[in-house]
Amino acid sequence: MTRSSLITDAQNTWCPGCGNFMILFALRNVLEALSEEGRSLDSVVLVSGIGCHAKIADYMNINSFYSIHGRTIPVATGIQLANPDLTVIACAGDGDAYAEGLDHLVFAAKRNVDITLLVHNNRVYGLTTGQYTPTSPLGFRGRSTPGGTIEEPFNPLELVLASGGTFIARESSLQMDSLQETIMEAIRHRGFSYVDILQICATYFNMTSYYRERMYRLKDHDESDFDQACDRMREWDYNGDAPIGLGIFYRREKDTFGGRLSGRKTVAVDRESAIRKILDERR
Amino acid sequence: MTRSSLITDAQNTWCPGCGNFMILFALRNVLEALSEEGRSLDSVVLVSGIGCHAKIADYMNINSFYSIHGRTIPVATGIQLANPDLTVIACAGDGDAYAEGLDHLVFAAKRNVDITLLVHNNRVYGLTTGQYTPTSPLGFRGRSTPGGTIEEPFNPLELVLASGGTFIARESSLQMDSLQETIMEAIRHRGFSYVDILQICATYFNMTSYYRERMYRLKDHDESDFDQACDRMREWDYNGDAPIGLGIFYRREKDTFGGRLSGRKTVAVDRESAIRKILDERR
Amino acid sequence: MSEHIRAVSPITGVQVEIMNDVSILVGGRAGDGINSAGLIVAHLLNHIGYRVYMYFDYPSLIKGGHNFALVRGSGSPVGAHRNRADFILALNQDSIDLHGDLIRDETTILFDSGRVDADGIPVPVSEILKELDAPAVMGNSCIIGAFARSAGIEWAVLESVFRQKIPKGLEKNLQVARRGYDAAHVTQKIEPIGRETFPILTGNEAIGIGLLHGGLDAFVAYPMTPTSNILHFLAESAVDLPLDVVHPENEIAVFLMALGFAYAGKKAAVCTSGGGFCLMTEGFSLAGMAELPIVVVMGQRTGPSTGVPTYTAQTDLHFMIHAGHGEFPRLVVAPGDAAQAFTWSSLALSMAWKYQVPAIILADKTLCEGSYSFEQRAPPDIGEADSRMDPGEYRRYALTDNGISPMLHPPAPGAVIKVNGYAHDEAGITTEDADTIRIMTDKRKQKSASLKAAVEDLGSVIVRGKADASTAILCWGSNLSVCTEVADSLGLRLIQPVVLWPFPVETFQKALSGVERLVLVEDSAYGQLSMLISGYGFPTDDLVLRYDGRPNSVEELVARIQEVLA
Amino acid sequence: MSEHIRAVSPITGVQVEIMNDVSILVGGRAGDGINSAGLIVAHLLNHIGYRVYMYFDYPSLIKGGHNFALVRGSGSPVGAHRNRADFILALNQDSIDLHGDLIRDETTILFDSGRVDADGIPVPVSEILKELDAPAVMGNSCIIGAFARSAGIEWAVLESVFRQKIPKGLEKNLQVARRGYDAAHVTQKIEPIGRETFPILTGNEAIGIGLLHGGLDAFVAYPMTPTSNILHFLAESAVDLPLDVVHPENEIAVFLMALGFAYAGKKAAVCTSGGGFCLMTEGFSLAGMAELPIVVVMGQRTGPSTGVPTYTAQTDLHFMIHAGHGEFPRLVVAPGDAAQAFTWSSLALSMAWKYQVPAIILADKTLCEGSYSFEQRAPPDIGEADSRMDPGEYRRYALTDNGISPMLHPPAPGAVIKVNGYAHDEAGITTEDADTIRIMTDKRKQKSASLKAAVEDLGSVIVRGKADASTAILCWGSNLSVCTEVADSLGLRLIQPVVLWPFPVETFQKALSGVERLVLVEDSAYGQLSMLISGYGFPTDDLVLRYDGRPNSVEELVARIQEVLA
Ligand SMILES: Cc1ncc(C[n+]2csc(CCOP(=O)(O)OP(=O)(O)O)c2C)c(N)n1
Ligand SMILES: Cc1ncc(C[n+]2csc(CCOP(=O)(O)OP(=O)(O)O)c2C)c(N)n1
Ligand code: SF4
Ligand code: SF4
Ligand SMILES: [Mg+2]
Ligand SMILES: [Mg+2]
Repeated sequence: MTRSSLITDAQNTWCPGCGNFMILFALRNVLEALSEEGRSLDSVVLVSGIGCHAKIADYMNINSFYSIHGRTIPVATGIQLANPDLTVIACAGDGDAYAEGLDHLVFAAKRNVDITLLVHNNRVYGLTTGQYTPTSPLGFRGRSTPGGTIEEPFNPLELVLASGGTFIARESSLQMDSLQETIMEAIRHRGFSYVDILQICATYFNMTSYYRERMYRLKDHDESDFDQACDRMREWDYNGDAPIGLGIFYRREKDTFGGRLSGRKTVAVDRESAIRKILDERR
Repeated sequence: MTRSSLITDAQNTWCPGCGNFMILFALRNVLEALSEEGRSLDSVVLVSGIGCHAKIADYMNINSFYSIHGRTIPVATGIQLANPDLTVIACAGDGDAYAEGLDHLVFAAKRNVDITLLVHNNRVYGLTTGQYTPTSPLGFRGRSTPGGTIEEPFNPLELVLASGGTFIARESSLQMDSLQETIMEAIRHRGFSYVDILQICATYFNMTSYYRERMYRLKDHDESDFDQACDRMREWDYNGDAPIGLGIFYRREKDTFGGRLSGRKTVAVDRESAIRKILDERR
Repeated sequence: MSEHIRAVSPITGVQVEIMNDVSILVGGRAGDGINSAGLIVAHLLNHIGYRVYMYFDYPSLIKGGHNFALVRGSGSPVGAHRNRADFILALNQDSIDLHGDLIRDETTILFDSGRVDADGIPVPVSEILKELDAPAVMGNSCIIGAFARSAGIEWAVLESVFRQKIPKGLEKNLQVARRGYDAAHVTQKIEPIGRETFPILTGNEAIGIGLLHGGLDAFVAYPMTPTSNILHFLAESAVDLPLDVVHPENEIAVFLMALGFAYAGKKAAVCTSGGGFCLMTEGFSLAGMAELPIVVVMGQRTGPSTGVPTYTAQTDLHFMIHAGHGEFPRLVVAPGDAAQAFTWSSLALSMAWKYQVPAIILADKTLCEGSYSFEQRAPPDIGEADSRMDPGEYRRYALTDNGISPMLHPPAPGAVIKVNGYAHDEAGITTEDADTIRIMTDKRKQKSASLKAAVEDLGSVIVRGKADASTAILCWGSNLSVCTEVADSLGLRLIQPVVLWPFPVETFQKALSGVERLVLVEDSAYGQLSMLISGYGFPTDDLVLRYDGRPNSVEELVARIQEVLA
Repeated sequence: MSEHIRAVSPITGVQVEIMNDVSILVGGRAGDGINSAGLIVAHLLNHIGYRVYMYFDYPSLIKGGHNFALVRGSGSPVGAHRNRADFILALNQDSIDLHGDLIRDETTILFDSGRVDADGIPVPVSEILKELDAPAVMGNSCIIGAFARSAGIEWAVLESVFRQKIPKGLEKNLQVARRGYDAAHVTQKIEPIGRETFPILTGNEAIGIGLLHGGLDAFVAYPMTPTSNILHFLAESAVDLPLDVVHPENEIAVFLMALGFAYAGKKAAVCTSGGGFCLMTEGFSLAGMAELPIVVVMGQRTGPSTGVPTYTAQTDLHFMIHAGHGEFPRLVVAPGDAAQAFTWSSLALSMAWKYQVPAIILADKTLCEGSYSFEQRAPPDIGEADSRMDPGEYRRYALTDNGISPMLHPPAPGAVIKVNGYAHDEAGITTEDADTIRIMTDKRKQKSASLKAAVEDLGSVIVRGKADASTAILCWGSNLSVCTEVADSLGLRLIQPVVLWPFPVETFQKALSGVERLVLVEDSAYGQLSMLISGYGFPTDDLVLRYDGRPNSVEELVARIQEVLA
């Protein structure tokens, strides 16, 4: 497959009006911009889980690892550790990253693994036809909860912050330009970059007007201020009625896991003599 | 097996000086007190994972479910949902609850499941001979990290708070009386009660003097104040040098998952006629 | 209908006809409601006395693409689709273009003339909707109306089916349907043949109802095709029932929560597919060691890995038999149609509890999402295990002759109930003592033997077709129906083991008596059942395997069997 | 030593003696350093020309309890312990009381007279330590010194072993040992028989070194007995090597990270035991579908569930062969001793990469934590798969004759490399098309066939013992050594398939030629290998099973084999 275009000719099967299109286009535009800057797209790898969102792996004409539900992050971590020169972008769903594979999210943040995580947070399991997720509001009537859920959502931004995240942003599939800018910033950030994207699910949870009425961009916000970040994150709890801030909530520089790991390496000796040494020590 | 004593005659195989003894005794004392108050110990169930801590299931002469590594919480959840009249106490290790099965911790807090979770946090994998855990300090030299870890610990209290926890406490195996009191409070709390117990591992991570020098009890602390709770929790990050507060950091009342679930139940119809109705609807 | 299966059996030389056989294709895009439309068509047939079966084919996407339902009606029980359509209800062009092989000269094609180009009876669906100010989703009511007319089904039948099945917007739907009815004319009359109706159930629903019948108290699941609909169905049904339905964070939590329910005395089941089952295997082994009863509904789909999520397979048999580390007794049953699904789901739950073992209901997409006319058969009563024991002396793993220990649940006054995933003594306390380890392993082995004996007693191998034929078709799971039909038409014997583990060796041996040639039909690339029975010394002569995710039609299978037997 | 194995073969009537055979028990509490003490004893023998083997027995606890090491020295290669002790080094009373069956008249018992009450040579360990102001942990140096003296091992040998093995506190340790040495007297001299030393490796270390030899770039693991020590060993070794060692949050992360490494072109392996492997099965199936090379070291222990963590078993064979949903090629090798562990670990990694399949090194606690004199044999060079392809035209799953597609890793200029766990086309794009699904399944099946052919070529079935005997012992994994010894002594044939999947049917058939009676020796309750080979039509005549977590000693196995053959 050659990269005449950044979009493959695989048939796109997202519903009309699905927010995933916006994320796909935003990512394409960012990659085009990076490519124009001179970064080779041969070094970009896209990792996805399973869900509607994950089909992006089929649609983007770049290296990709279409993995399994919930495991986007450890795959992306392995790739990044294997070759720090790669730019690793992980696209996960909210079912993926917040339910099935939540632990990996916490640990990616804890370790500050140098990957970019885009969560296509439509607050529903799309591909399995509309069940609640950890960010669905209380009372959400999905197919597994016909009487409405009985649990409040958690706030994933707060969780990532508590886990040690160094780049925490929220965007929306309704605001293409800012989405693009933030994805670009996320990719540029060295360390774990996390963007929760409020994505419209046209079929099972169309929050377009709800979001439009409440979304605002963070202003006069000091991204480096932990307490401000906390306050802003807590403003909307993914449940009640409150203004929904978009933008980068928190950003700081920190050693990456990969950096520390490779920093450990002494000058590599050759394999056979290392083995001989090990054996001799055991004589 | 009869309950002439709350301790079984299984041979105890913890190392001399292990903090687990203190937790065992504290729990025994609490249960004795509850029993004296008239609560039947037939309704108490102890659930444990796998690790040194988990041997408590063998040592306590009460109902127990000795489960598998990392899965203490979902087992305890199932038992509690099955029978809300049971008092379910889960004993987990830090490897158990913070690594292998971290996701369940977040969800127990999110759902406010009415169980009590005691984490025997020795900040090391004891039973597998001393590897680092998510709460080991940066640079910890364990058997899987002979050159020292390259990741900072996370702060489990902050994580549980961000997940929606309604009872969050920290205690130490060095302070028997307070440990007992807090466990008693935790059991009394309706909802998810979480106690992180700084437990001494005499063999692989003996922090006795470190803790003794830094521990203090929370005073003039408003348990119902979220922001105060945050501040106090952040004081010590399980890594750097700071005073280590002990006591109940946060407590609030909230509906439990089990309560909401059973609240849903209409008057139960008999099984066969319900089946007949379902079948007739499909003719 | 005019054309029947006319196959000459290579064995008996007999020509077999299936009477009153009608096949209908309903096709459109995902989102057009093809599944419901197909079901309405099935109910029309149901209400004029036919047994029905519906195969529903859809890709893994939410809107667009091409969905189709193949509805079959027959005078006798059916559970397979045919390679022909007497009627085609086309809501999209693909319903014509992709199904050329189903079209015969006499096929009546009813199509939405605004979207589809075809020869047949045009129905101006969008115009009608527009005129009646009806939403797009009512398009299928329109084409169903046209179908009813062209099949000579009385309006009253349609109206009564609509009243029962489409309570929402009923009047408008009826108006739309009537316009479709009026737009068509009778082409091939489907003769009413009776008045008795049967419930039409998917395999998933039959499993769910079977579990309820068996006494299900709790259902815990994380959604995964092809069993998600059991979760949805039970969540809907829970309101009226003493049933807890929980959808936790992932399959690991699912399984361990369910074990928690079991420990506390509640009969629990879970559902999943291959990938989700993988995550349950560690808990499965725990259930084996701790002797906790639990039922897993495991719906196979095309693998490996995510594979082809909405298509079928029978490739997980060995995985089910051996999943989980260490050796422990388990039960694996593979029902073949809705009736078996009901019976064996109920039985699986009862047996799991009687023998205190994990049980697997091994289904596949074809069974799970196929719809069947359902005839309820009461499962045999297998009784319960003895649970008497002096509480003060209670030992959860007390040694007994049959290996089954009395099981109590907390609170049991005076008893201390300890379950344990470590090797343990009778009281449930961890042990590393060589003798105790051996004795307790023998105890579990004894339980295996007790379970095996029960399975042999239960008639766990079905024989159909020509009972004395020396050539037999061997199959399991959803291949039951198509193989039965093919065996009948070719004069062959049909053998289906419903219990696959512990394998009912003696019953199977009896079923094989006189068989000289055994042909396995399976949706796999390696012939899993053949590998299994060869371990017991039963050779398979021919493998008729299919592994493109699609189930065989009757005609396809006839041709393939004839080919191997030629 | 005076007494040898004197068994009269029931087949050949020949009485066999094993010369230069010595057995030593070292026992104490957990925390006393019994493992290291045993290893030092082994090295003493190593330095006077003996091949050694050490079995280490310990419960799952950190301090206290009873640990013991059985060290065996012999003139020829050994890998099994005996049911006798020529010397006992007792640091606790249990070392005498629990091992009565090992004690003979001529057994020399050296004991810590402060802690142990026994007949033999008392060594006042605590007094000596106190006098020398040495820490308690040096107690075993003291008793080792006494042992060296009583076995007539020269002080110089001890000193040189200590210099190499105990660099920390060397002088003090030597002082302590000398006092022990002086406290004893020669009882039974172990004659030096050579000067060549061999590295003494645990099975775990041999596996680790084999992987390194095979080109390991990354090792990812979560600790679990009995393979944790591979993680520890490689973490220690990584400093000097181009090797990344990562210990993540759990086994799911382990496996998926390792697949990430593989995609990026780094040869990765993981290690675990049953419970951890369960959590990897979903990723295992992904590796099968996505055709990612990966090696899993799977150390069996007594199951099911947590079972008996520090004891042995061979109960996961079928689980390994069938783990993961769907059908896909895989490699399962079960080395029997350190030499095989090295060779086959290296080969497993090379084969995983050549055939782009997941591979399992199926070990068990006996192998993993046993120590062996290691003789390195270079694994055969199996070559690499062709990876040439025009980047612009690159398709990750391009169809080829042998089913193996050229594998590139990012960044590969101009190539777009797509791996996918869904069914996919050649380019790696998801498909639901029936033909493509079938063709790609056939491609993977073809890869299976290629792998099978390679396995048959590699001499994957070992034959030892009396090559033309008509009675054969069949075994796999760590039972190799004890069975070899027993076969030699009883004049039987020994057959060990090293590759268990794809099962080398032809090679195995050849190995069986002339065998009339086949006796399986296995650490399981059901006879897993017997179940496997019966599927290929090979019957097993007798099962000699053991399932109490303990490996058989030579004498125990001789007795049991004689019993079944009687
Ligand atoms: C282990 C496992 N469990 C369940 C599934 C079924 N499944 C596929 S996608 C999905 C949920 C998708 O939700 P989300 O991640 O939010 O993605 P979306 O479809 O909303 O983009 C599930 C449960 C699976 N593929 N694997
Ligand atoms: C799935 C699985 N992985 C690994 C293990 C091995 N294992 C047993 S206990 C343990 C760690 C225990 O650490 P922790 O939970 O902190 O308990 P502690 O021993 O420190 O009390 C591990 C990794 C296991 N039993 N199961
Ligand atoms: S179901 Fe929702 S998320 Fe999935 S494609 Fe349709 S609109 Fe998009
Ligand atoms: S290793 Fe540590 S935690 Fe385990 S028993 Fe010993 S002191 Fe306690
Ligand atoms: Mg989603
Ligand atoms: Mg710990």
